[in-house]
Amino acid sequence: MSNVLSLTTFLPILGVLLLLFIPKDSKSVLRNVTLAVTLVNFLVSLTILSGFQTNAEFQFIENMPWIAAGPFVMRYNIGIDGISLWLVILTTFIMPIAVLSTYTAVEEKVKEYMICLLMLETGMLGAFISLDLFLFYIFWEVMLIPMYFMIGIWGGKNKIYAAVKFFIYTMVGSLLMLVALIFLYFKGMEAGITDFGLLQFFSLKLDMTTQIWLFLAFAFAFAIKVPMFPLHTWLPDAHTEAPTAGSVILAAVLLKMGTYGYVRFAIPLFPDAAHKFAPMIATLAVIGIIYAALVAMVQEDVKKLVAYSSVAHLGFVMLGIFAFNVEGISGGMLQMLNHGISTGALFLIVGFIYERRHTRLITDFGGLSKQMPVFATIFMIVTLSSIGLPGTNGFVGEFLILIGSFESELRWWTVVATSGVILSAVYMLWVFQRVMFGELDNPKNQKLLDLNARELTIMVPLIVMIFVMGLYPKPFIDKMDPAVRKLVSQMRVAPVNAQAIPAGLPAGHPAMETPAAEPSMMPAGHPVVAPSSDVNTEKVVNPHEAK
Amino acid sequence: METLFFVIISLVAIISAILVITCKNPINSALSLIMTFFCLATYYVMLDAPFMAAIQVMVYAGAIMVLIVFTIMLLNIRVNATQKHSHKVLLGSILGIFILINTVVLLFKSQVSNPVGGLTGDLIKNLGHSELIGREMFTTFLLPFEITSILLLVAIIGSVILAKKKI
Amino acid sequence: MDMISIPVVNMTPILPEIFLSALAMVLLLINVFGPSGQKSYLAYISFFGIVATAVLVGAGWGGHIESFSGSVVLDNFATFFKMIFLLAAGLAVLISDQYMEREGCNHGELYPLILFTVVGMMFMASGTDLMTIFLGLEVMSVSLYVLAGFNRANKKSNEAGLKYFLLGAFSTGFLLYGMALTYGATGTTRIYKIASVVGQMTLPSANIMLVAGMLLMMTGFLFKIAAVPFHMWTPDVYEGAPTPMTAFMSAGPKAAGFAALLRILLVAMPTLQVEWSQLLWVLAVLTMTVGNITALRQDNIKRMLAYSSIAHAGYALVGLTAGNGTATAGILFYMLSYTFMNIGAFAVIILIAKKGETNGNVMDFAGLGFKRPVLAVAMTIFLFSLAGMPPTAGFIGKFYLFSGAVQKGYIWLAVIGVLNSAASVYYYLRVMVYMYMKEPTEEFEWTQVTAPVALALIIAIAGTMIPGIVPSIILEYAQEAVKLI
Amino acid sequence: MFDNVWLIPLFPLIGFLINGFFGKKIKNEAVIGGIGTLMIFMSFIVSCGILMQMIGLPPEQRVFEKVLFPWIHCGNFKADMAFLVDPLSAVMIMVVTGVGSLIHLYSIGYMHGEEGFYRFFAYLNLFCMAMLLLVLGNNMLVMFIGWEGVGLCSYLLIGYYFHKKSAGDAGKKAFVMNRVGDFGFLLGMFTLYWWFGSNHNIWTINFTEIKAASHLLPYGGVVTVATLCFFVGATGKSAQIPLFTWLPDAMEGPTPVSALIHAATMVTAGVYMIGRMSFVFIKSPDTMMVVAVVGAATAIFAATIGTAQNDIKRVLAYSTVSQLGFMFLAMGVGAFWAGIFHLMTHAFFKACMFLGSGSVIHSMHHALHHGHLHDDAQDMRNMGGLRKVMPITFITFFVSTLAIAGIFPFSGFFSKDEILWKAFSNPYHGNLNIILWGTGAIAACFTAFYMFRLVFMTFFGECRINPKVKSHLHESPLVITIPLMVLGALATVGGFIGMPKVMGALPNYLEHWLDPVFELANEFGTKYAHEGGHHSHALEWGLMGLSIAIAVVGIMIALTMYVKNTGAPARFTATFPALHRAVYNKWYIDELYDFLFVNPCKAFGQFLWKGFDVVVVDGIVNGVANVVMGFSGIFRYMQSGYIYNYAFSMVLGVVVILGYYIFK
Amino acid sequence: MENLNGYLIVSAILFAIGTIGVLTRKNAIVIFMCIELMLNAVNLTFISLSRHLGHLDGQIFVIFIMTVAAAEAAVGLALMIAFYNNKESIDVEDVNLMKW
Repeated sequence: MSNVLSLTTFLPILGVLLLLFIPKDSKSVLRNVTLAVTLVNFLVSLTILSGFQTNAEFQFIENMPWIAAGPFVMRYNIGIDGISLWLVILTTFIMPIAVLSTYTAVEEKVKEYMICLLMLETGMLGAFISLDLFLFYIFWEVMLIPMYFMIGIWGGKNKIYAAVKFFIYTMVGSLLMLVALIFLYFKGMEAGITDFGLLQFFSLKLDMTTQIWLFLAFAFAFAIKVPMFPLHTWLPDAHTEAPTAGSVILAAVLLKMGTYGYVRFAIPLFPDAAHKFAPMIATLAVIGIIYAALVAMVQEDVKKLVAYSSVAHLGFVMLGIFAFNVEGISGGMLQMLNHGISTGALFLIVGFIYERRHTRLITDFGGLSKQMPVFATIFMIVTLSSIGLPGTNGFVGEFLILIGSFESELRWWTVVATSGVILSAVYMLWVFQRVMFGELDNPKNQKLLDLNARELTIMVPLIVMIFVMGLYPKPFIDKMDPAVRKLVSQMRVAPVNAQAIPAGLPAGHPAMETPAAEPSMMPAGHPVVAPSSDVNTEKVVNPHEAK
Repeated sequence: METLFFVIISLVAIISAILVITCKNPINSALSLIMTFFCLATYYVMLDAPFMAAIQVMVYAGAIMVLIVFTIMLLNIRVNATQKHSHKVLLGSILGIFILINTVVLLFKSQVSNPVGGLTGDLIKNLGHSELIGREMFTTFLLPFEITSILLLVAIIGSVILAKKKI
Repeated sequence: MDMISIPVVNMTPILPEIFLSALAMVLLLINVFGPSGQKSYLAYISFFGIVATAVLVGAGWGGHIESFSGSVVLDNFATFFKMIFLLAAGLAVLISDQYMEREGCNHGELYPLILFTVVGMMFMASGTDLMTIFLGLEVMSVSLYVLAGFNRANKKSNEAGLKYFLLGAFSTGFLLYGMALTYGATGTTRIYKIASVVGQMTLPSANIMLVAGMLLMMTGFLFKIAAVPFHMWTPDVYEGAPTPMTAFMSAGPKAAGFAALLRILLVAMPTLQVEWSQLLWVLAVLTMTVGNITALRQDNIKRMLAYSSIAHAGYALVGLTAGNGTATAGILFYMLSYTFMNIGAFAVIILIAKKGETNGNVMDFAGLGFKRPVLAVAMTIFLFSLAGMPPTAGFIGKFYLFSGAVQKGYIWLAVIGVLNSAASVYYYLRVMVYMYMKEPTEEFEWTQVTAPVALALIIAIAGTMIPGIVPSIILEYAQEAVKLI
Repeated sequence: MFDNVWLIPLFPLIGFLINGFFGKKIKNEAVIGGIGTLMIFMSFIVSCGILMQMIGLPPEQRVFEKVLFPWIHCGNFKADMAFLVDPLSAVMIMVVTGVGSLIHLYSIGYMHGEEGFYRFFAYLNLFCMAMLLLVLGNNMLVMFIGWEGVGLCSYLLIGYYFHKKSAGDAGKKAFVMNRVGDFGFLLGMFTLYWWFGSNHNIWTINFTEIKAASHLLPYGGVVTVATLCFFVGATGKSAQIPLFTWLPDAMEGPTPVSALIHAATMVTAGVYMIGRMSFVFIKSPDTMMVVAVVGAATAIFAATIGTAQNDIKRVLAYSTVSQLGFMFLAMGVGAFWAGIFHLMTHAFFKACMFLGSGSVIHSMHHALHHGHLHDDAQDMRNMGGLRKVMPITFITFFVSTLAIAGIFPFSGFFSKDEILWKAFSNPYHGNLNIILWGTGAIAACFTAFYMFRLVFMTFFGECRINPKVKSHLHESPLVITIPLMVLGALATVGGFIGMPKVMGALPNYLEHWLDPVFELANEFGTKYAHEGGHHSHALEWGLMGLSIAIAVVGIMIALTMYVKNTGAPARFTATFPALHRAVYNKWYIDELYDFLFVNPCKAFGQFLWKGFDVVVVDGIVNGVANVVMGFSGIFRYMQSGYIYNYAFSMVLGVVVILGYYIFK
Repeated sequence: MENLNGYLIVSAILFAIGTIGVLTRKNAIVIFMCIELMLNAVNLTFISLSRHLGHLDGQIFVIFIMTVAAAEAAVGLALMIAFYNNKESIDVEDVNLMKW
């Protein structure tokens, strides 16, 4: 089982090969096979979970030579730690649900759709497990393709605009990241780094200017993906146009790429710059929270509303991450999972009513509770999870984020962000009220059927997870804790800038206990610690240009 | 004496070159061009390259220009009406003058390499220009020479393909 | 008066050229004396001839032989490029037959001309004398003029040939003037000698004659690779020329131009890098930007790919600007992968187009994705590769090109490059939008895919995907090839 | 018994699960209602057991913590799912489960035949569970689960008649306003947590741990910030100024809900929370003052509105707001135990009144329904003279009214009087005391007035209901009246456990009982207490008498206006039309909020979406694309197709390049 | 050879005139003649340089240039004839099917 990670990642591709041999017209076979593949994949990923040792090290490492040409050495270097573990599980968990949701939603071009879904899964998993920067980049980009097709082919009215916008928006960011990646590699090479392995770069000391530029490039790419205000406008379009399964995956997993990117790459690689920009990013995150909430409040399309709520939620995640402490980051990580579950569920819910009524305008609904009590209950629970009611998963993450960021220098940001709690209640409950409550006066709504068995099957795991993670988040936190602690220690390289003591608080007592300032400005090209021993270097490349 | 001769030839060459681009009738242009070629042949003689002068006359004035004139006749092209695009002429001329300025300034600024070969006027007179050329061509420059054969073959095939009435 | 004794020369370096020329001549004869009518067999013969030549070329890998008193050299660099030319020619031959048959101009002379073009390009890549390079260039150009205008009955083809010819000849004038100046400044036309002369100059950039010569020579080659502002012919000629020839032209001569440029700039004038990299920096930016931006609004897909080809020249120029090992290997790799993906894309276009070069608009691809999924997937792969998406060869190529620039410190150049690349995605996506996201406008006409085209497509897909996933197999050779420069 | 404390919230949870999942299948109302009631009653029994055990222990051993399972452990932060049993929570669980059981029982009758009967009981059980979590939580976070949980249940129950738009709106309003409070609660929690953690490395939100470390807290400063935040939380939950407007709207819910949630339990959570953290609040004199002032202001403000309402439940709602104001006043003047005392007595009499009004409404509704009339069953103008047809309801209601009016010896007298006395005599607020007391006293007067107005309009005088259906009015069934009777009894005698010392008839059980909880607060309080606090017994007696007199005055006015001289209200209205309109329209507070917050938010949201998102952000994005496309057009037309133009471009290139190198 | 510059300048002038001709004339054949003029200018440069350097390579180059010119003339004129057959014109303004 040493290569179970590879197996998880590439099993969907095998599924694609399988699908190729199934005739186009046997739709149910196609669907069932895809479901089976994703389910099997989920089971396989559970073996990862069970085999995962709770420590800060990367596990299930596979490290093989891949490309070695010119100054570059790229390796097939994968592994997971507590941070990526849950995202991998989230991905494999969401996929069967997404597949199941397409059974009646997608009637045309089923085969192609399923192929897209499976390819997407590989792309996402690959990005989460890559420990090689180059490999990560490849998966990061590859993900775009199936998503693009999903939005563009099976999307709504304005699908092409949305698909192209999604693709190019993301592409612009990631290409700048590519340049930064290359630059980083050469910087690393000067310091004796031998390949694109992420772990080596963690010990690389860069001077401030370099860090700032590189951080900006990485942060930009990830910010687009997150998406952070003001780079978020692709998201509502993409979500509104995408088919349900697409929206679910986009919200549940794809957006996590951005935040994961910060946690895994942008911050630990450039801790000083991250610290420097923390107030700025936190500001954007907070603006995003409030802004998206306000905009969501006045939406007329349910799906767009949920899309904007995603922006707000991910604002919380970003705030937590940039708190740079265990609580904030754990909260951010949990919130990623929570958002995956609850927003995924919200999109499924929107999908259910869309399938029934072929409209998503809030004004077309009203009083559905009467006709669809089960649906109403589920919608309610998911809504509550989304607004972070204690006892549901949404709360744990949000709370940890807030408390974490309150502990850090981002105190005033937290105060503003906390008010997002109010706004989220406003827009979510308002939409719930307008859709589910009131008179059932639209004759078209009076014949709606409640959820069927398949739809229930889709929702039950999500509902269960909402409560499990809300009431007993310990296993989730425990598994990621060592990795988060390690991350925090990586960030602590820089002196904490303790300027943001709220003026309203007494100045008499010592404010934040700032860790002893370490010299952050290392001289350029400062030699780096030798590459860690777990990376077996097969080919030592002369760091200097062979010319 | 020689300088004067050079100046006269230059004037003729330049004037006829200007005529090439100003004559309305292509035939006249062609004839002016032949005139320029002759002037160039004269230069070659002055530059101790009689063989080059000979093939200049034979190949250029003789073969290529005959071909061109023949084509002009064959196509029986009407004399152009007035040039419609005067701005085109103006811009083109300005640009050409810029080219000229560039090149002249360039030439005045440039350092030509010192003589590298032992070729002198005397040597040429003694051995004969053709022989020297031939010797070089068939030893050092054997490969380019061979390539020209392919080039000519291609040209033949090409013109056949393109211009033959029925293939 | 003693006899001229023709020296004993080592023929090894030019064996492939000899073989190809001979093959071409044999084909000419067969064409005349062989069975008339169906000419497909000529395509097969030339394809196998090309394969055989490729074997011959491949056998020369690793050697370094100068011959013909320094006119030509056999080195890995030349070998690599020769492979690219052969590949381009091979694919072009494979996709020609069906097209030419449809357009009614399947003249037997086509194949010899393609082969002669390859011979010319080979001399450009292996020549170490300005004369050899120049003559190689001319053999290539003259053949291409003919090939561009090959479809005589078609007005567009005609115009393309004429345009290409007039502008090509015009650019030759500048090229030659540059060579003349270089000759004047260094006293020789031999690349290696130029290198040593230039190397001995204390301040080569002060000699404006040398610099101007270099610049004018570059002008000539930049014309061939379609760099701004010498690119204007490209869209028109690409649009007008018979599609297989467009495919060939976009890959082969571009690579040949880069081969010559690399050889001249990096071998003969490395000490002038300060000068030429400045120019190339600007030109690379212009080329990428103009190419990409203009392509955004093209409806004719051949024309669009022509602008895209300009943009790609720009990317390669980024690598040339950097001029270091990484970037030059990147250029080699990129040229190879560009050959695969671009000819592949043109192959699909051939299959979609109808007689008389109609049905060549982006809109005509509507609904292709589900009517002809295999073709559409192939096209998708090529387009993504052109757009530089992983895991295709196009991505790896760009990665190395931009890496070279970054390594050399041209970070902004790389940034502009990637932004361009992002913009380019739009028009590649546009094709895919039509293929997958729009319904066909009219009844779809099924074109049979003949065996050679299918083979070409398979080769192209393999050549696009495999180096994208395991690029080392090509990159190692590219790396070797540029070491000897 | 302490160890089984977890059973208390568990039973209602079980009830919720059973009714929630299977209620629809069970269908039998008796079973559903029985399960619901039984479950909360079981909790009541367990609570009684705990109380008994606690009574048997010496005061210093009356604190017990039960950790169920670790909940959120992350970094420094630790929060367990754990319960705290101490005298305060013991009182609260008794109130919650006791009153809760009665109201459940009542609901079986009241909700008879309603669609979604099972849903109602499920929600009610869920509410009880949440409320019990709130009072039992040993740390702020468990309390916060309950805190939000009760808010949720309140939302669900207010919106029970979801087909009515007003119900949905009211539910949402309640939830959102509660959330505003939660915002404060969270910030308060963060501030305390952060301050302890960063200054003393005590990372905790556990009440007992904070209590143990509370001597480290400074006076004022950060404590003021934290406590003010907490107080914002309390105002949201307990409907104080400025967040009180949701409570009257919340009357959209079924009446038992109003009784349980919006009178007896949930709305008192804010008071409880301040009581729970008295040792923190007392350290900030400023906060204490704010609490007292807000409490007093709310008391009188809501009372004024209560005088002009015609909806029977709305009157009660404003009365609740007003009474909650009294409780906060008590908290604010440091009379924590008195606040809790009033909380308890209020739970009895207000629940009784709500249930009584429910009984009336039930009867009215029944009658109106019978006659197919669409008159408002809750409008007092349709009632009158009901004492004859509904004697039990009338008696219990009247008793409770006497209690709320503060007539000796009913329970409200003791608690209210204690509060007013403390407001007058507390050592904290100096000269403000007299104002606080005066406000409270006037509010008490208003209370007596509008409550008796209610009683008179409902139960006395002529019956104003449509005569057609008059005969259909009748007393409610036993299942409804039994809870009324129990609560009425409690409202009558409940005050004796907190008899003031000066009366001396009984020891002040409640104060002693709560002493261990508030001891520390009182200890801290002395640190900044002003001179004073030594008031003579005579003064106390005098004030006591005065307050009764005030209540009597209020009753008399009501009697005059609504029984004796029924034209008086109309004349009054005619004399002061503006005043009446303002009071009748609740001082236009809702409109003010709409104007200040709701509409600007929506407008701003619209602007951000249509103006900023679409125009600016997307405008920039698409603008870049358009500019590029524009260039594309330009570049495209440069490609003219003419050879000489192409040649021109080449030559131009050459000229520029050469020129640059030559002339540079 | 002291007169080298004279030759070079004459050839530069001829080159420029050729360029102007290409840019200004419309008749394809005339344009081609102008190109020939440019090539000849280059030839003059080569030969004068070759004389100056005392080195025959330049002259050899000129021979090849002449060959190329001949080959180009053949192909170019053939193209023009083909074009003429289609369009009855060799005016470059009529070469306008493809643009933008």
